[in-house]
Amino acid sequence: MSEIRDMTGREAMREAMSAAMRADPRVFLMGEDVGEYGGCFAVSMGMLEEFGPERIRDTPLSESAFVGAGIGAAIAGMRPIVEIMTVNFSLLALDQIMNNAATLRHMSGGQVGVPLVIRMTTGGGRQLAAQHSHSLDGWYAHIPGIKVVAPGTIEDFRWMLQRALDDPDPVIVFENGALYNASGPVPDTDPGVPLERAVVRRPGRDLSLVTFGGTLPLCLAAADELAAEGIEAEVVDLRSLRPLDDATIMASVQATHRAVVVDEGWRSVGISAEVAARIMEQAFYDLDAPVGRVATAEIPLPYPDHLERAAMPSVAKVVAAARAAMQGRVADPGEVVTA
Amino acid sequence: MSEIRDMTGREAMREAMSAAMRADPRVFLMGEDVGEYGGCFAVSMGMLEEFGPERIRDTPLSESAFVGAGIGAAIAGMRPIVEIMTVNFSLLALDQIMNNAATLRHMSGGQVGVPLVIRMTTGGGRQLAAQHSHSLDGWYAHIPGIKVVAPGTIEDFRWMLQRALDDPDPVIVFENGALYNASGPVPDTDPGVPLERAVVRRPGRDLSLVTFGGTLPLCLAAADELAAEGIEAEVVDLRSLRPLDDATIMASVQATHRAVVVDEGWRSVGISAEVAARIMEQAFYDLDAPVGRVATAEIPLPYPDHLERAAMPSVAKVVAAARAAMQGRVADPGEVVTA
Amino acid sequence: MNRLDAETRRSLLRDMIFVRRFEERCAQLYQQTKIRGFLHLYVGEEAIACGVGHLLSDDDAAVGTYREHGHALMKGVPPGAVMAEMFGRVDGCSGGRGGSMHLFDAGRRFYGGNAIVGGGLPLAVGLALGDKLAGRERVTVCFFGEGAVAEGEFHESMNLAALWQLPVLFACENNLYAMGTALTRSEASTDIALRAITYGMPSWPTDGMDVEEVVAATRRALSYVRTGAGPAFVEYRTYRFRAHSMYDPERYRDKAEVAEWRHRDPITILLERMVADGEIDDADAARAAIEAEVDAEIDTAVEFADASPVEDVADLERHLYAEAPR
Amino acid sequence: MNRLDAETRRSLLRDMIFVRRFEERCAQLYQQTKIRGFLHLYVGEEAIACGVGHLLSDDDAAVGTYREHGHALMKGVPPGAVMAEMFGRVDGCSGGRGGSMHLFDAGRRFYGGNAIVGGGLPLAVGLALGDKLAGRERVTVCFFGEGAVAEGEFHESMNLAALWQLPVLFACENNLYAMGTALTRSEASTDIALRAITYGMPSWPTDGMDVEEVVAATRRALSYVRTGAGPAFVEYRTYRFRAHSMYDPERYRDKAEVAEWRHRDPITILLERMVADGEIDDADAARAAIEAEVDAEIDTAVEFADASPVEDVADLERHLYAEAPR
Ligand SMILES: Cc1ncc(C[n+]2csc(CCOP(=O)(O)OP(=O)(O)O)c2C)c(N)n1
Ligand SMILES: Cc1ncc(C[n+]2csc(CCOP(=O)(O)OP(=O)(O)O)c2C)c(N)n1
Ligand SMILES: [Mg+2]
Ligand SMILES: [Mg+2]
Repeated sequence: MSEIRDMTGREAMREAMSAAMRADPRVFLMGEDVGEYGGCFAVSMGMLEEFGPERIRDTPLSESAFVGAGIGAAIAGMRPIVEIMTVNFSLLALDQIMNNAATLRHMSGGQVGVPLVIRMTTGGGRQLAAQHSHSLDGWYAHIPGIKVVAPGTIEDFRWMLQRALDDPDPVIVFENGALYNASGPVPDTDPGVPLERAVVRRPGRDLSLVTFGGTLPLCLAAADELAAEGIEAEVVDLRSLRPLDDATIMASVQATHRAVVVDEGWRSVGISAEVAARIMEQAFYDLDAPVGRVATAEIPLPYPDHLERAAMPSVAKVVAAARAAMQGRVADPGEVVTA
Repeated sequence: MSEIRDMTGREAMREAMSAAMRADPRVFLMGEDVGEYGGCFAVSMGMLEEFGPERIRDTPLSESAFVGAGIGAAIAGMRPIVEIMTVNFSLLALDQIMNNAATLRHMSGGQVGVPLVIRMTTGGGRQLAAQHSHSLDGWYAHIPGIKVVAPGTIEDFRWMLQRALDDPDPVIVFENGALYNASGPVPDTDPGVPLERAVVRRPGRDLSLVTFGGTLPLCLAAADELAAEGIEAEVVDLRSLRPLDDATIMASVQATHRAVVVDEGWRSVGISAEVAARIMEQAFYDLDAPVGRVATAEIPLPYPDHLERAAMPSVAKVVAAARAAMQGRVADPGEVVTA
Repeated sequence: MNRLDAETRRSLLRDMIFVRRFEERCAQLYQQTKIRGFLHLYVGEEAIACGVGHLLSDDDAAVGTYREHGHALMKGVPPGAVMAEMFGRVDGCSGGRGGSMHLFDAGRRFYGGNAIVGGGLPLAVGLALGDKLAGRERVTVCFFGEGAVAEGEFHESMNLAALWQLPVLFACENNLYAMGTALTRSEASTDIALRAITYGMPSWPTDGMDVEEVVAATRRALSYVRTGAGPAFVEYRTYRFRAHSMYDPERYRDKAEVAEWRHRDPITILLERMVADGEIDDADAARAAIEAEVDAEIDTAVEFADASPVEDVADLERHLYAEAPR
Repeated sequence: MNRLDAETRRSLLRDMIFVRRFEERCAQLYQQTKIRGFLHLYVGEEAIACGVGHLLSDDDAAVGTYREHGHALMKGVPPGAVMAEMFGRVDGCSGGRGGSMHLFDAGRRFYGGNAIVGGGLPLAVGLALGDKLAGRERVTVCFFGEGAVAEGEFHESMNLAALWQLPVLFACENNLYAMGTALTRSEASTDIALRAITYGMPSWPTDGMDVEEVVAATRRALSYVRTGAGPAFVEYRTYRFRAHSMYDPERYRDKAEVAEWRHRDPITILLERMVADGEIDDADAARAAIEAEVDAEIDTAVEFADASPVEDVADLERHLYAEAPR
């Protein structure tokens, strides 16, 4: 039987990386300040000491070149984990991600695979303002040829990485910064959930809250609050944003007939739109209400705490959106902004 | 009374730029090969001769720096038109677009506006393969702080640019390459359609085809075919992808009760998802069918003509999707791939 | 020897002490959770902002980094507005929206406050291009750390400015570390001033701990830029005495190294030189007097910030696009 | 004088004529609409691919540009597979999915075919990093045009390779133009070989029209790289005789300039030297004989391409992700 330990997201990811590196000499970690500094968010603290500077490889501030170098090294047979300190800086590497990592297999007719894992910290909520608070997880899911995953539980922080490393194609792992300090139970042995599978984290009959990553804890809290009002929300953790696990989403919606999608990214042309569109396409006649969306206000995130909180998804906003769904409507902006 | 002349998209855009430069000394054009070469797609041919190398400014291959330079020059009081040769290369400039152009006004508390126009050629269909055929128009619409427009008629090629230049905020203009050689009627005087307004290009009572840019001609052709079957499709040209003109979209859908969104971009997390999600949010109870989507297959575009055509939206696919909508369902992938 | 007159020295000394005390107050206020988010202090590097700022006119523009309190103050942004910004209040120089990393003052031509390493460089090139096209004789100073030199945007911006002969002063604050990454571990070739020359612009390495050297090198560079011949580059060799940000455990450098650099404190260096030259009698007393004076000003700034209201949540979506005047 | 023996010369001569005739056939086939999309010809620059290719072993890797037919052929990709690729057929070296700009042959370690200017550079750095980490002694050659030097990715890649002492040969094909932009209008400082030195790697400017010079400089550079000391840089000074692509009206350069460079045709230069050295009696006859030989091979390649089927539309979504072997 697998033992269960409590640990933080930070510890879980560190354990995942360390275990992978011990098991496979092809795996190495590369990124800004992953070594001497111990990782910007202390995730790789101590790994330099165990694995040395060749495998815990500090890079200069050259996002495009070191992501491209990860692609090349993957092609050459390694299994690189490239850390982009935060998603905000990944825009500098987007050419390499979209034009090389995502396309090489296709345009070479299947010859050149890129078994690369890119990890990025994502999310807001720490008063880091407009250039340091992006949540582009779902936006990246637009790009065919890569896979995009986002752990929302500490168990997934511990066990998803190995699935990503086992994948023959590029996988981007979005780690919500708020979860590094969160803690949760982690089984000692791999629970073996496939990379691309969504998981129902809480069953419920009245409506489906579909979410992932940093907003999963918030949806679970909202479900508790709703339960107190007699509304039983089912919480679906997407885990994988590309591909999306349509089957799990639709099974939930077909049972509950109502859904609210919760995402920390900006609303328009984000993952919440895609989930909503798919529910309409695949479960239209099952719906008793339009699919609601709770996302971040469409502004660069402001610095002051009260404004940042007002801009981001919250338990109150999810509850308001869920109540509206129970009434067969979507919450209007007023309801969710002031919620 | 305004006279009407026929011209190509290329000529229309050249006239638009030239007229703006004659009228306002602050306007200048900058980009790769806009001058001596005459423009990669011959759009700016002859402009160097009229305006000289200071105002028709060839740049080195430095997408990030010259887009950033456009941002700076706009702040310093100029009205730059920056041309990124094609959207495929714009990924190299995305940091400047998202982290500077789109955020400066907000993070400076309203002080620093960026009256910049960025033009990019977009779209596939010319066998240019995986790295030269992106259609990211709708994906860019995710970014708050910029505006995104995409002319679909020659009239808009001629008259939209001035609206963009008049705007105090950054506007990205996506020009579908297929429209440079297309021709159409253009009035001699500004028709004065607001930048952010969608326009019904063909009225119809049975269903709404919502589209923009390169797929507008294709939807109009599909509407003709559908009319022959007795299905009257209304064609809504979005024109602006950020902001979206919800009022015009909803007015159409509330009248027709059915909609298909047609977009040359990849389907997942694209503009077609957003339009579908908004229709659900704002017109759910008016719908007699789920909103359908016709988009490009989710692969980097392949080189061979027959595969590229199979991957992209076509009249036949739009017709198939429209027929399905009339039957209260969405077309299944088989129907639209082989269509 | 690049010696300045007594009056100028006194003014630079005061400026440096002002920035130092302001930063130390920021650190305290961070502990008190009055300031939040990322806070990057400039302690040890004051000679650069003060020396460069001394030579800029109101018309000149400056672009800073996320370690830009000194840049902003020396460009004339009022201390109260800077402090209120870090408090996230409406009277902040960015209306409270930006915080420590995004100080702006368009009227004083201070254009950020940029938290993307290297992200300010293309912007500075553009500001200078705008000036050149409009026929205005102004200079744009762009501050950046030596860490930014590895970024592609650095390279593109250097080339563009040189190619187009734009009036930019590239001011590289080489404090030897980019977070925890020593320059020797990020650059194949660590002589930054030398490398700048290959873009065809004049370039000077300078002792960034000696404000008189800073002024001399900057004056030379600015006078070149003001001729319209093109950009210039100055590498200011400096050191940050404190951690990278408030979260940094500083595992990557020796305490001994820090201590050694602290002996080269730019304030002490100038103060001691003024004593040696008979311009000041008692260094401690002089310093204490200036500190008392600037502390009072800083108190006023803190009070101003504290009294400023927070923005109404109803205004959340403001400043995304231009609005009609209200 | 960097003279090669008669046998090597003969082989290089044949290679260059092969590439030349192959390209000229491509132009014809483009007119016949057998080849579509963008087609960039290498005519005039053959000495580079042939000279470099001559020195590479099967284990070495190469990364090309969108003007890469010569690179691919010299890395050993079969002409029939290259031609079939441009025809968009299943027997193409990329299964028909890539076309002219995306030739691949993983077995022969030819990694594209990259249509983003500068986009292949980080990839090459990574291939070399992979080799180094795995303890394999191989070299990666990265070809790119002088236009790529302005891109940030160039700068980042040069620094990374030098900093980490990776076995990369940076092969810059300086043909003086990037589409219509002359080097003098894109670089503040046009001595590219000199600039490469500032990344701390050895660098040689070379006459790219003289295949013997190409071999000599490349040999020197490769032997340095093979010591494990780090990357090296060679700037091959060359010229493209034809338009940038099939769409280019060539308004940006003088016919006289083109004509002048055509006098320095790498094939003629070698041929004349072989006559002078008594290795060939009659230049025209020798050339005609080789051309006849290679034309026959090219005919076979075209026939092979023409006979190859197109891919089934039902397979449209293949090759997006790895698939189980079928
Ligand atoms: C593009 C980008 N990558 C990474 C970061 C995270 N980061 C913030 S400051 C910093 C170090 C920068 O060092 P340097 O340029 O030398 O300036 P200093 O902090 O020493 O003043 C890093 C890596 C960032 N802000 N932007
Ligand atoms: C990032 C990027 N920007 C622009 C282009 C369009 N483009 C294709 S080739 C080319 C010129 C490149 O010149 P150079 O690197 O000198 O190579 P050459 O064509 O001369 O061999 C340009 C601008 C591109 N493919 N990629
Ligand atoms: Mg530094
Ligand atoms: Mg060239």
